[in-house]
Amino acid sequence: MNSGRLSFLAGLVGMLLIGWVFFPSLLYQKEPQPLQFSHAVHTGEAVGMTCDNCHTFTADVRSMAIPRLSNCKECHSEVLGESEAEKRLVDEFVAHDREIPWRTYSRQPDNVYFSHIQHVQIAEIECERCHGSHGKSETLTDRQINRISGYSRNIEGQIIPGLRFKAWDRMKMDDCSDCHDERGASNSCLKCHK
Amino acid sequence: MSSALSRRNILKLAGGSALGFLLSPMPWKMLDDISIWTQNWSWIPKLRRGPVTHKYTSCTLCPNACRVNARMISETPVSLWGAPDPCVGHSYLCSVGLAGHHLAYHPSRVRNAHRFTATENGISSEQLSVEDAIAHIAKILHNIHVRPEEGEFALFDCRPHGMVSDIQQIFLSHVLGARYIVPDHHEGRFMRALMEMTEDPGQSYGLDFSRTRTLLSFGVSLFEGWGISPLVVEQFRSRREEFNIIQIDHHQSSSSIVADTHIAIKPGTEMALALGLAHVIVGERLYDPASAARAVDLKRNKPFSFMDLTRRFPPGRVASVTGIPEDVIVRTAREFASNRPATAIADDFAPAELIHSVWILNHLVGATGKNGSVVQKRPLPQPWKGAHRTPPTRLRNVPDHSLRLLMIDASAADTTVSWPDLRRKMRAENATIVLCSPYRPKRGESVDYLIPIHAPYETVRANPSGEYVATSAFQISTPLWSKSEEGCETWQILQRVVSASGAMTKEEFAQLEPEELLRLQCDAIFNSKRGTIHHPNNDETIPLGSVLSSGDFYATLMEGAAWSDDGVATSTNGRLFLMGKSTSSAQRFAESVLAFDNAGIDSNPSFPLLVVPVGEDVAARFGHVSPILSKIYQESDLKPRSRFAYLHHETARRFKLAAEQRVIIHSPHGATEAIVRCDSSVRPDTVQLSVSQLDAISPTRPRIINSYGGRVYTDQPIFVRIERARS
Amino acid sequence: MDSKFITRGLERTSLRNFSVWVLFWVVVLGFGLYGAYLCLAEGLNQTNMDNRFVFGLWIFLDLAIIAFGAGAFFTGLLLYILKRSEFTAVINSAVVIGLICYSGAVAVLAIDVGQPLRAWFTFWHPNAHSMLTEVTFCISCYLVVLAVEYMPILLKNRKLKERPSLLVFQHNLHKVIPVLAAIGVFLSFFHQGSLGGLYGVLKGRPFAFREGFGIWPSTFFLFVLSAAAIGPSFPLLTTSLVSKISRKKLVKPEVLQSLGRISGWLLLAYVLFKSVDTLVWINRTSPSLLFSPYEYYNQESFGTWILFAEIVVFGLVPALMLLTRKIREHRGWLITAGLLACAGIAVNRFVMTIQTLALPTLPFDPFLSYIPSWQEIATFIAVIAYGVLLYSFSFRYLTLFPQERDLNSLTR
Amino acid sequence: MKSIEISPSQYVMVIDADRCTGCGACMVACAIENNVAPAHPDATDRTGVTWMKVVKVSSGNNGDGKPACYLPLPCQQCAAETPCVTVCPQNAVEVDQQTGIVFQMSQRCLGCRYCMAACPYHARYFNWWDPEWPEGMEQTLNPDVAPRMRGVVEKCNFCHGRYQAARASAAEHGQASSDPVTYEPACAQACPTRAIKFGTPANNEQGVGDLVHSSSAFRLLPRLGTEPRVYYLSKHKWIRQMAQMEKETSTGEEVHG
Repeated sequence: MNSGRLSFLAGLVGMLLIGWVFFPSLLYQKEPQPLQFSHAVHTGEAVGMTCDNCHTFTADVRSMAIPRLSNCKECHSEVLGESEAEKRLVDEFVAHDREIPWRTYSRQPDNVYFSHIQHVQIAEIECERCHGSHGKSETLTDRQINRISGYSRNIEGQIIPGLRFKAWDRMKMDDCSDCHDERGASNSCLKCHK
Repeated sequence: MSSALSRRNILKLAGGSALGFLLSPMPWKMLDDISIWTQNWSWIPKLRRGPVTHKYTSCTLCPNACRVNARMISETPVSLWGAPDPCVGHSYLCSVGLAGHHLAYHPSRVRNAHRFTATENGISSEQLSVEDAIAHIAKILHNIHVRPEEGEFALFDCRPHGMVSDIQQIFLSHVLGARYIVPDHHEGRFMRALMEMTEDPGQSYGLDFSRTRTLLSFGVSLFEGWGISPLVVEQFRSRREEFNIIQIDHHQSSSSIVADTHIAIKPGTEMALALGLAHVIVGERLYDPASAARAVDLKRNKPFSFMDLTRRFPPGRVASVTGIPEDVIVRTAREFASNRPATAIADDFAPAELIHSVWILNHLVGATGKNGSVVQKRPLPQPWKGAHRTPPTRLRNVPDHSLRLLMIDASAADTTVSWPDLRRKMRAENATIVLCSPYRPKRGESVDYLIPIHAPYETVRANPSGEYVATSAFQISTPLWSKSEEGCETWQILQRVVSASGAMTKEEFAQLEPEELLRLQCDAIFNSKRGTIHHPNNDETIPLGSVLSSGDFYATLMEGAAWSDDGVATSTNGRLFLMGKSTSSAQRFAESVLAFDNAGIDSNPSFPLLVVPVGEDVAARFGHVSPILSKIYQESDLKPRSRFAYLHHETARRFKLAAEQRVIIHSPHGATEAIVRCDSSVRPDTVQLSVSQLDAISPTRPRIINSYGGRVYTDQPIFVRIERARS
Repeated sequence: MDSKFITRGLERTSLRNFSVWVLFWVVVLGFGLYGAYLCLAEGLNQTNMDNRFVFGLWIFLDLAIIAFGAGAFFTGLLLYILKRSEFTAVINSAVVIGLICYSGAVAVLAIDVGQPLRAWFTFWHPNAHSMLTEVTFCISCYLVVLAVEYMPILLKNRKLKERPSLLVFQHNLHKVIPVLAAIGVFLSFFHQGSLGGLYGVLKGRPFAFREGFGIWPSTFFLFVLSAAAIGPSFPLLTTSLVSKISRKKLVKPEVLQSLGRISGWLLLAYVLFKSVDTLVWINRTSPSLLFSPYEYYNQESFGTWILFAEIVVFGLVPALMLLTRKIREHRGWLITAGLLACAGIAVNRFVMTIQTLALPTLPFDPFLSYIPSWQEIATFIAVIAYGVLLYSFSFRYLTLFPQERDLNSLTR
Repeated sequence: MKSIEISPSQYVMVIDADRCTGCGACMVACAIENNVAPAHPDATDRTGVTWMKVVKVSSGNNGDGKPACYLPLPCQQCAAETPCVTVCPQNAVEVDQQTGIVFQMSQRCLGCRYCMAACPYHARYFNWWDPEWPEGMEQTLNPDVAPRMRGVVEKCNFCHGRYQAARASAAEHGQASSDPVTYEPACAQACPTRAIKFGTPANNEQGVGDLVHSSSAFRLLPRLGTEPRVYYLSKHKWIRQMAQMEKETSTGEEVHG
C-alpha cells in the first residue's frame, strides 16, 4: 500500500473513531443518580409492586410523579435489607426527612405538552411501550445530558446514529408521531406542542 | 520530493478525514443538536412545573376592590381573573388589574431603604437598612418635637381611602402638631357634593345602576380606568340594550365611541349645557313631581335664585355657547327627564359648579334616593368610632414652605399628585421627604429617603368598597405570596418612627399589629349583624347572622369571601336644596354661574386652537404598572401618544399641515414640539395633546384624573397655534 | 511579482495598484460584514423592518441580483444548447457574475431569516406547496451547479494548469459543462419563476396576486421572461464596465450588439406580456377581490407613474432601442439601453416586494413607509464588495474573456 | 355573500364590535396567558408582539351616529385557502382538523416571515428581540405555553394551552375528547363587556352558532375567500361595509389603532 492511500485511510479511520467513539462521550454530560435503586427488586416476585404503586399521577394529572420520600418511607422507615443503598436511604434521607434529588431521565422539553393520563388511562398504553424494561432494571444508570441541546439522552436516543430498533430506544417526536399514526391518533402539532 | 510527498499526504489525510467526518454521526448530530439548542436557548426562561391551585383575594390597586381569582402554580400566581363579586356585581378585572401579580417584580422594585443626596453630578443614592433609615427620620422628628419652630411634620396619603387611612389619621392625632395631608382631588368628590344639597347630614350615597335606563355622563370616563367605570361596564355587560348612555364629551374618548349618543361639546362649557337642560326640564315641566315638592328652591323666584339662574340659560344661548344644536339640547333634556330611572354624573375632578349643576339635574328628575339611581347606603361599621382623628388637610391648603418632615404613603399604584406642588410645601432649607413605596421614585420625584413597603398582593390589606358602590362592602386582600412576612406598611413605619422619636403623646397605638386591626374591623362588622357573606369557592351567599363567631367571620374573609351590607330603604321625604344647603355655597354657585361668560373661552386670532388634554402613555410606560401594559401603550396605537398632536383633517388642511409632519405648538406661555396625526374624531377647533406636552405651554398644572390615557382637566383653557417645524 | 499567475498574453495593472484596489474593497467588505454580524448576533431588530414591512432592502436585493445573475444561465443556454458559439466570449464572465449573484443572495438570505441555524429544516420537512421551498431547493442546487461551472475557469489558471492531474480533471469537467448548463437552465427557469410566484400566489395581497396556469401565477412566467430578457443585458453592462475600469478591449463589439439584440426581442415580448397581465389584473383579478386597482396608486410616492416607468420608460423604450440597429451599433446608446432594461427589472422587483408590503390590505390600515437601517445597507454593501473582490481576482488571474488577448494585441 | 364552510364542531370566535370599549384587557390577558414578553424599550406598534390587537377605526364622514369603533384583531384562523399554511417552506404552520385552529410551530419556524407577507389580516408577529421579563417575573409565566425565542413568527392560536388543559381534565374524567364548553380563550374570559364569545356552532352554549348567522354578522375581507373563523357583529352598516371592503362608504377612513 502506498503512503498516499495509507494517509487517506489514517484520516478516514481516525475521523470515524473520533466521530463514533469520542464524540458521543464528549457530547453527553453524565450526571449520576443521588442514590442507587433497583427497580427489579421492587417489581420482582418477592415484593411484587407495579409501576403505579409509586409513580402516581401528579395533582394536575398531566405527568407521572417521580416518587417522593414519603413513598419510600411507607416501607423503608427503618432498614429492611442488607443493601448499601437502602442503608444510605434511611441514614441520609429518611432520617433527615430530606427529599431525594432524583434526576429525571425522560422529561419532555418545555415546548412539548405530554399528558400521561391521556396515554395511560384513555389510550391504555403500557408503560413498557415507551420506557422499555426500565421497570426491571437492577441499577440506575447516569443521566446523560446533551451539552449542546440540553436534552436527556433517553429522549434523544441511546443509539448514537439515532436509529431505533425497539419502541423505547428513542422518545423523539418521530416516535410519538409513528405511534399516533399506528393508532389513528391525531398528528397535529397543536396536540402535543405548546 | 519529500516535502511534496508529505504535502500530498496531508491532502490525502484531509480527504480521508473529510470522508470519515461525513460518515460519522458528528456533523449530523451537531446540526440537529444545534437546531434544538436554538429552541431551548438558556436565556429563554424555563417553565415552572407543579399543580394548579386557585386563591381568592381582592385587588387593591384602586378603591373598587374587585374580587380576584388567582391561578397559582407552586405557590406563585401566574394569572389573575375577575371573580364573581356580589357587592359590585361584576366579575372582571381591568387591564391594570389583570397584570397586578407582576407588580411585585416591577423593574423599579426596591427591597432596601435608600438615602438620596443631591450632588453636583445629579442625585446619588446610598443603601441603608430600614432600621437605620427609621432612626435617622426619628431623630428629625424628635428635633421637630423639641423645636416646633423648625417646621411641621406631616403624612401625605396619596389615596385616602379605607382602614389604612383611618388608622393613619387616628395615629397622627397622637403626635403633637402632625398634619394629615390628602390630595386636592380624589375619589368620591362627586358623591360628597351631594351632602351640600340634601337634608340629612350623616347620610352617604351610592350609585345603583341596576335599573337605570338613561345615564347622562358629563365627560366621565365610563370605559377607561377606575372610579365609576366598573359600575357602568357591569350594566353594559348584563343589560346592554336597556342601558342608554348619553355621553357629553369634548373629544372622542372610548366613552364617546361606545355611548349610544355622543354630544360633542366645546370644552369648558359643560355647566352651561347642564343648566340649559335644567331650563328645558323646568320650562316644560318634565321634572319629577315628588322631587319638585321636596326642592325648596323650585318655588322661589327671587333674583339669584335657582329659577332666576336657569332662566339665563335658554336653549338658544346654550347652543351658541356650547356649539350643540338647539334641538339636540331640547331632545336630550326630554330624553333624560322621561326615560327614567335616569342619572347624571360628572367627574370627581370636574369644576365644582359643574358637579353642582349635574346634581341639580338629578334632583329634578327625582334620581336622588331612588333605586336605579342614587341610593342611600349605610357606612361601613367603624371599629374606632370614638377615636380622635387628625382632620385631613388638602394639599393646596397647606402653607407653602411650612413642612420640615414629610412622609409620603405611596402604596396606591397610581398617584395623581403634582410633585412640584408637593415640593413647594417643604421648607426651603433643611427639609426631608420620606417616600414609603415599593418602587424607586419616578422621574422628577426628588426624595431624601426611600423606605420599601409591600407591593400589592404581598400583604394583608383591608378593602372596603369604593365610594360609588350602592352598598357598603368589605373584603380582605390576602397575600398571594407567603414570603410577605418581611417588609411592612407605611403606617407601621410611621409607628416605628414616632415611637423612636419620643413624640408620641399616648402609647395606645404603639403596639398595634395589622392582624389585630383587621380583627377589630371584623368585630365591628360582625357586631352590626348586618349584611351577607359571599363565598367565592362555592359561589354561595349566606347572611352574616348565620355565622357563629367573629373569629369564623374573620377566617371566612381571609379565605377570600366578601361581606356586603343590606340595602337601606331610601328616604324620599328630606328637603332638597338645588342651590346648596348653606347660604355661602348657594352664594358661591350663583356667583360662578353669573360669572360664566362665553367670552372667556372664545379664541384669540393669533392662538386659534383650543387644547384638549388627555392622559398619556408615558404614565403606563414609566409608571408603576406591570410592564406587560406595553401591549396597550407601546405596542399598539390604541391610546393617544404623548409625542403626537391630534387634529381633525379639516384643521390640518386649514393650517396646511399633513399627517406625520413635525410641528411646533405655540401658546402665549411657551412652545412645544409634536408630530401631527389626523383623526376625524377631534373637534375641528381643537387640538388634542397629552398632559406632559402641556408643561411648556400651560401656565398652570393640569389635573389628571387617571394618567393611563383618560381625561384631564385644566384650570384655564389653553389656546395655541401650530406651525410647521423647520427641519 | 504575481505575473506567473496571470494568463500569458494578458496585461494587468501592477500588483501595487491591484492591492490598493483590493484593500479598499476589503475595508468596505469589513464594514459590511460588521453590519451583517450585528444582524446575526443581536437579531433582526437591527433592521428597520417590522411586522407589516416584513421584507425590505434585502429581499429586493435578492430578487434583483438573482435576476441579474440570470446572465449565467441564459448565456449558457445560448452557447451550449442553441449553439451560438460567439458567446464563448462572455460565458466565463457571465458564470462568475452568476456565481457572485447567487452566492451573495444566499448569504443575504441567511442573514434575513430569524433562525439561520434551522434553515436546513426546509430540506428535512419541505412543504411542497410553498413557492419558497421551490426557490430554496432550486437556488441551492443551482449554486452548486455554478460552483462546478466555475471550476474549469478556475483550473485554467496558468499556475494551476501546470499540474497535469488538474488539467485532466478540468478537461473532463469541460465535457460535462453543457450538461450542467442544461441543468442550470432548467433550475434557473424554475427558481426565477418561483421567485415571481412567491408574490403572485399571495391572495392576501391583492396588489401582487395574479391568476395563472395551474399552480403558477402569471408572475411566474413574467419573472422567467424578464430574467431571460436581461440575461444578455447585464453581461453587456458588466463587460462594458470592466472594460472601462481595466482600460482593455474585452470582447468584439458585435458580440455585445448581438447580446443587445437578443435582449431587445425578449424585452419586447416581456413588455407585451406584462401589459396584458397588467390589464387583466386591473380589470379582473383585483376587482374580483373588491380591491380597486386605482387605490394602489393613490398613495404618496407610489403614483401610476411607477407603472408607466416600469412598462414604458424602462421596458418598451430600451426594447425598441435595442432592436434599432443604429442605436445598437452606438456603444454609448447600447449601454444606455442595457442600463434602462436592467433598471426596469429592478423597478419590477421593487414593486413586487416593497410596494406590495407598503400597501395596506385591511381597510382601516395605514399605508406604511420603510427606510432601511445602516446595518441593512451595510449588508447590502458587503455583497457588492464581495462581488467586486471575487470578480477582480477572477479577472486578474483567470481568463474571463477569451478574445481579450487578440483584441488588445491587434490594437498594439 | 356569506358562505360558511366551517364545520360546526370547530371553534369560532364572535366579536361584538358594538360592545368593545377599547379597554385593552383582552390584549393584556392574552399576553399574560401566552407568555408574550413585555415590549423591548425600542419596540413600537409595528415591531411589538400582540397576538390580540385592538384597533380604533374612525368612520370618516359615514358614521350614521357612531363616529368610530374598536375592532379586536386576533388571528382570523382562516378555514379555507389559509394563506399562511401554503407558503411556509417547512410546514411550521398547520390547521388542526379537529378544532380548526391554525397553529404556528415556533420551534420549527426559521423566521423567513413569508407567512406574514401572506397574511391579509396582519395577525402574525415576528420576534424582533429576545423575549425578556424583568427579574423574577419569569416565575409568573403560564406553564402551559412555551415561551418563544427571538427570530420566529408567532400568533394567536385560540389559547391552545387552555385547549390542552381542557383535554387533560377531560381525560381525568375518563373522556377521550374535551367538552367544548370547558374551554375559552383568555381574551374572551377577560373581556369586561363580554364582547368576545367563543365556542363551536354545534354546541351553542354561548350562542355562537346563532350569532354567526345573524344579520349583523360579518367577517373581514370575505372576498379573499379565506373563510375566517373569527366573526364580527355590528348593527352599524358602515362598520360592516368597511370591513368587507364594500367601497361605496369606505372613503376617508383612517386609523389610530
